[in-house]
Amino acid sequence: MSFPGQRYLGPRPNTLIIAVCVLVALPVVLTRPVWTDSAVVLGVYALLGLSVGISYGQAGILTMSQGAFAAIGGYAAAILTTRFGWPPYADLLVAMALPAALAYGVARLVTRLSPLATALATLALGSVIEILIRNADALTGGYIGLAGIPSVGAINTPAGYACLAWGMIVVTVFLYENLMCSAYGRALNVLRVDQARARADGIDVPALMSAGFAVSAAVAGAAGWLYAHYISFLSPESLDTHISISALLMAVIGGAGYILGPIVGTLLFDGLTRLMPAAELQGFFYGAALIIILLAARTGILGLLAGLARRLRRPDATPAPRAANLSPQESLP
Amino acid sequence: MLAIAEYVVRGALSGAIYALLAVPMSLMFVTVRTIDFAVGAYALIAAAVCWSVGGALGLAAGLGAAMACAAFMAIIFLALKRLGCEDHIIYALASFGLATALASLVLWWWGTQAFVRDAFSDPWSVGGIRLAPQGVINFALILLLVGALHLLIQHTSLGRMMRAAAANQTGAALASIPVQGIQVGTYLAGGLLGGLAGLLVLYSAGLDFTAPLGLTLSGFGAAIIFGIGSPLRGFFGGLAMGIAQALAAGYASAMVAGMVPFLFVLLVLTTSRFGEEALAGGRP
Amino acid sequence: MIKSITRRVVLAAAVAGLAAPALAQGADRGPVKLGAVLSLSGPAAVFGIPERDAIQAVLKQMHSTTPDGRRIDLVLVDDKSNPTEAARAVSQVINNDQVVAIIGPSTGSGILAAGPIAQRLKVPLLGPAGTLAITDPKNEFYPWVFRVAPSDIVDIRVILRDMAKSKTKKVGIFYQEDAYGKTGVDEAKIFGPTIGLNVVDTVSAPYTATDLTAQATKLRNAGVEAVFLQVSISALGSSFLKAARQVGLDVPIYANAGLAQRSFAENTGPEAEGLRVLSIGNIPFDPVGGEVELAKMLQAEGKVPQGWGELVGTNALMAAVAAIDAQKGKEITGESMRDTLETLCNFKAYARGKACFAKDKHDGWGEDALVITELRNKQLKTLD
Amino acid sequence: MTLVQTASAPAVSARATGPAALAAAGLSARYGRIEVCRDISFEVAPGEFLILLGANGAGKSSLLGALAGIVASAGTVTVGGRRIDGVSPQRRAHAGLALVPEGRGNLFGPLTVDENLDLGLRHLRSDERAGMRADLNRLFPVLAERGRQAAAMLSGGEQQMLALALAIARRPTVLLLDEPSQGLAPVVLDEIVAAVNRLRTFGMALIIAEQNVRFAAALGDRFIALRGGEVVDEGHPSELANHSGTAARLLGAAPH
Repeated sequence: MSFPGQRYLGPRPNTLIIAVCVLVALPVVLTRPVWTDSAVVLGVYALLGLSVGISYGQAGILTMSQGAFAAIGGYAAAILTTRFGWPPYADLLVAMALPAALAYGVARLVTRLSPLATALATLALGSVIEILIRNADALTGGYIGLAGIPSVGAINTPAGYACLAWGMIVVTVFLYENLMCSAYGRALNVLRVDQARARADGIDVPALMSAGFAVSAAVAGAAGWLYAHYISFLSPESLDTHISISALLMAVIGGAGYILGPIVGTLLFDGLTRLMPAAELQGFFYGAALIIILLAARTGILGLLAGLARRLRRPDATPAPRAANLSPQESLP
Repeated sequence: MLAIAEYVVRGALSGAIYALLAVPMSLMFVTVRTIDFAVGAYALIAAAVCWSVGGALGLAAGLGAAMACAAFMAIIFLALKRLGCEDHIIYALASFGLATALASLVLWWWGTQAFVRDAFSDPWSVGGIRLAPQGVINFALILLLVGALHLLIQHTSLGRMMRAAAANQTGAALASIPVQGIQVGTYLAGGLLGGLAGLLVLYSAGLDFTAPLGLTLSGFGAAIIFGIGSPLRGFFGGLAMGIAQALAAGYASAMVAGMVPFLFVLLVLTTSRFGEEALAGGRP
Repeated sequence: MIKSITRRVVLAAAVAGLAAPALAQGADRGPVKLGAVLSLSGPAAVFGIPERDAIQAVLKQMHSTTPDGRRIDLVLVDDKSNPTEAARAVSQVINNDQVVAIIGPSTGSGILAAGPIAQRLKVPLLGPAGTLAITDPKNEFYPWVFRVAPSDIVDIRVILRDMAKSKTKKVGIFYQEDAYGKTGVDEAKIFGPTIGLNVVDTVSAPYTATDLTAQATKLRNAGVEAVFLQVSISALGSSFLKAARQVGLDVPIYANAGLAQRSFAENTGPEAEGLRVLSIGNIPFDPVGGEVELAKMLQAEGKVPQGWGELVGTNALMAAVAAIDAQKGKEITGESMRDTLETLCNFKAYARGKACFAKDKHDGWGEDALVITELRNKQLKTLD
Repeated sequence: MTLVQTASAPAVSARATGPAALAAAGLSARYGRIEVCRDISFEVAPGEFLILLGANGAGKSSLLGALAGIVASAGTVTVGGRRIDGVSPQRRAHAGLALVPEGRGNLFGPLTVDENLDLGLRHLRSDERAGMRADLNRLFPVLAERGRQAAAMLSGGEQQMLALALAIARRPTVLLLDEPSQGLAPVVLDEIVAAVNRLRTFGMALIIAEQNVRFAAALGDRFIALRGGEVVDEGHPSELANHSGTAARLLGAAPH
């Protein structure tokens, strides 16, 4: 959808790319235990990034509550399996449905807001959810959290989780890409570029945006489900506002409008901050890297690459303005 | 009854700090249509520098440091603009990066300690309520500042240009109003007011390296309660938030007290017409 | 300038840790690798940074060699006060660096998140946190977690008993909104009544609160005879003390060990005079025995002792050192470390009190590690 | 197509001697990578009223935006002989260009009429301001009555008057008017025509983008017609009034 070589890669280029990358990279990753562990955690972050991509990149809702949605998914999984003995995988449905329902309801209230206002509304929502989780001691274990969350059925090694995580990502990308090729996805594109025109075309704008947000929350819930089963411990700090903000940053850095942008952003930025000297100055390097990347690639790393590719093909072409960059689909021949 | 009155007074005094943080937020929102996440970090930097230097010189050094950080943010903003970035989200994210970096620098240089200083020791008693003189001074100072700012914006040529630039950026450019200059000025004002808030917190409750994001969000919450259009509304928004928090702390559970600012934000955003202009636009 | 030297030392240590080849452990007496997963940024850095400083100072003093002559390599990683990062860091130091024991993570939730990994990879954690749940025998990973500080329950009991001595009946509690604050208040509500202390009201605040006068007013209106602070963010502590003075809450105030920090004592005003603070030892102001020794080592490194973070950090280190030397001549693995730790008793550490671990006792330190101090003239003075 | 193609050469030379009030050569305008005007060249003499005629989407607004510097463009633009292409809208305004965008986009809605005018007048020397204000009050008497009202509260016609007043307050040499007839009732249009024609006393050149042919014919000295971002015709407005077929062809849509 967003790659220059799209025509040669068939109708689902992003799915193909991610599937090939995962198939090539996983066997290598699985040779080193520490890479395997990182692959699972990064998989969770990448899923959260993808959920931001769907919400912000496609539905136009700048979200800062993905961590909270993931927490809801994670707690749903934890509570259902530890307290009620649900079988593995059955809790995944609840972990996705619960945040999706909440997101749909909230979105109906916030879709008419400007992106910044939406960001603040979702930030406030995330904080309220966090406070509720902390105070529902009987259900969530309060501030201490829940330990001893069982693993997902047969999958109980890091390698198994790494395969599961990246398998989930490939499936998510596939569904995401199909969604964007559907009538629904085209309507989303129209809406993001020009809301007035979308309404003139008879698109129910709030319903469409809310549905997009609900899908994004479901993906975040799945990420939380994976997190809870893998780490086996969940506390209010596990999937908090910081995670929401990082997920947003990763998506923007990679290119929120590009299907694979959030994944690229997650891998690159996490790798970058891991290479830097840590401790007290960690935040300094993190902030500096963020500012530099925003300066260098305002439209995300994939946006930068797509711009370079365009310029290589058409040397006279000037870079497109931001509005067009957020909708890369539009610029394809 | 006296008990309620006491909570209200205390809430209003503490809300004045939110009010002070709300002012740069609403200025920023109307002139640049973005959020400067680093306002809380300017407060921290000002408090830390002032704490280290001490005395009257410390106050000046603190404000200067905060302004310098804000100037850095303004440079980032200009660089982004120069590179053709018109996306206000990117400005906000860049300011978030700056806020993270500044808090980290403070942790590195000063460690985890709290910054707190005392100017007065004996509380005043007003109508049976014991109040810290610093709180009363903060309130008076902030009231004075917000009043002056209100006059500046409503009744001077500069204020007229600011309002014009906020209302219609294209029109302002056509009328050769220095829109970019005003925007840079707004970033600097954010440093000044944020820094001042930091100094006032330093001399009242105190703060540490974890404070910035919370301060920024409180300020923003205060800024939007009564509409983001003017500093005067931000002032009353800050008071309302302080009072609501104090009453919640006094009469409700910790859970409710903690949620008050966020519920305020949610309530205002979902019920008012805030930000609706986003729907009107869209076409270039 | 001191800071920049610190940085370089840390960096050098980290680089050395990463660069050193992963030598086979065992009878060839190559270096033993220890991990340290500590909160060097985020809210828990208040304790994580002193923990790190003390561990490095002691290692330097020992020339990174145990009394028995075994070389120790330390691998230091920041857990950012975040449980996910803690779990990742623990996995990293075990898998990448083949450490045989880990000091940390610094926070209770970090240890709970990392516990299953420690269990799976068979490397023990030496947790410097008071959180009760980390050594709950019901945890599947119970065998792999050892606590190197007195638990929150022990802390609460000691400070409340001191409060009870003053014939106080009605207690109000102010706590910070996190796991430390909440578990403390819950425990106090259970234990208080057994010694005649009734918790009549509790108030709380998040880390970012800028004004606590409303909270102080509520406790004053409830007519409490004493106030107990379950707080580790020193800004909240000093802010509450100011608020209490301001609203006329003139009752004795007691604080749990969270506030036993040098910067808190030195930075609060006269309102803090007479505050009773529980502490693990008292290196910053009244060091005794091993604490004097540790304080000297820290000073030699240009560090100023901050509180008890140094003590619990070195408790973990010394437990690991003792376990290594107890396995003289044997191959040292995570499992052998765990088994040996369970047999350790009365080994050398800098904190006061007698430390013992056993199969069913993973809390090494008890009440005798604690002291009650009083804040006088910006110093915490140990009370007898 | 029988009309003369005048795509690349200057359309009409200035009638007066000396530098043109405004001259554009090889001007193109783009939104992102979409080019909306191509290679447009024309001149306007001091005091001349030029009509830019074209249907919706013909590129009129983009052309005016390109002249004023609020739409990205290539090509040269001079005002009174001085190059202004490539500089900011503010600098172009200083050079003597004033634009009243579509929908009175130069107004500041929340500000009062007086405040709007003060912003327009602030570039004059202080001793000139009172005189200019008096002139404006004479030209647009209604503005004097509504001084303390917010601009957004005025009627459409009144807003158009204010937009004009705001644009001419600083004595520009060239005034660019984008569809002044848009959304206004016929009765009000007559008032606007009268007001615009009174502007001749100021001696400024005027470029009006319009699709209302009758309205245009009542204002201009000359017209050029745009279609698909290119100049397709030029002439005198009387041709439009006399041959409604010409107008229909030019606009490619229902004529007025």
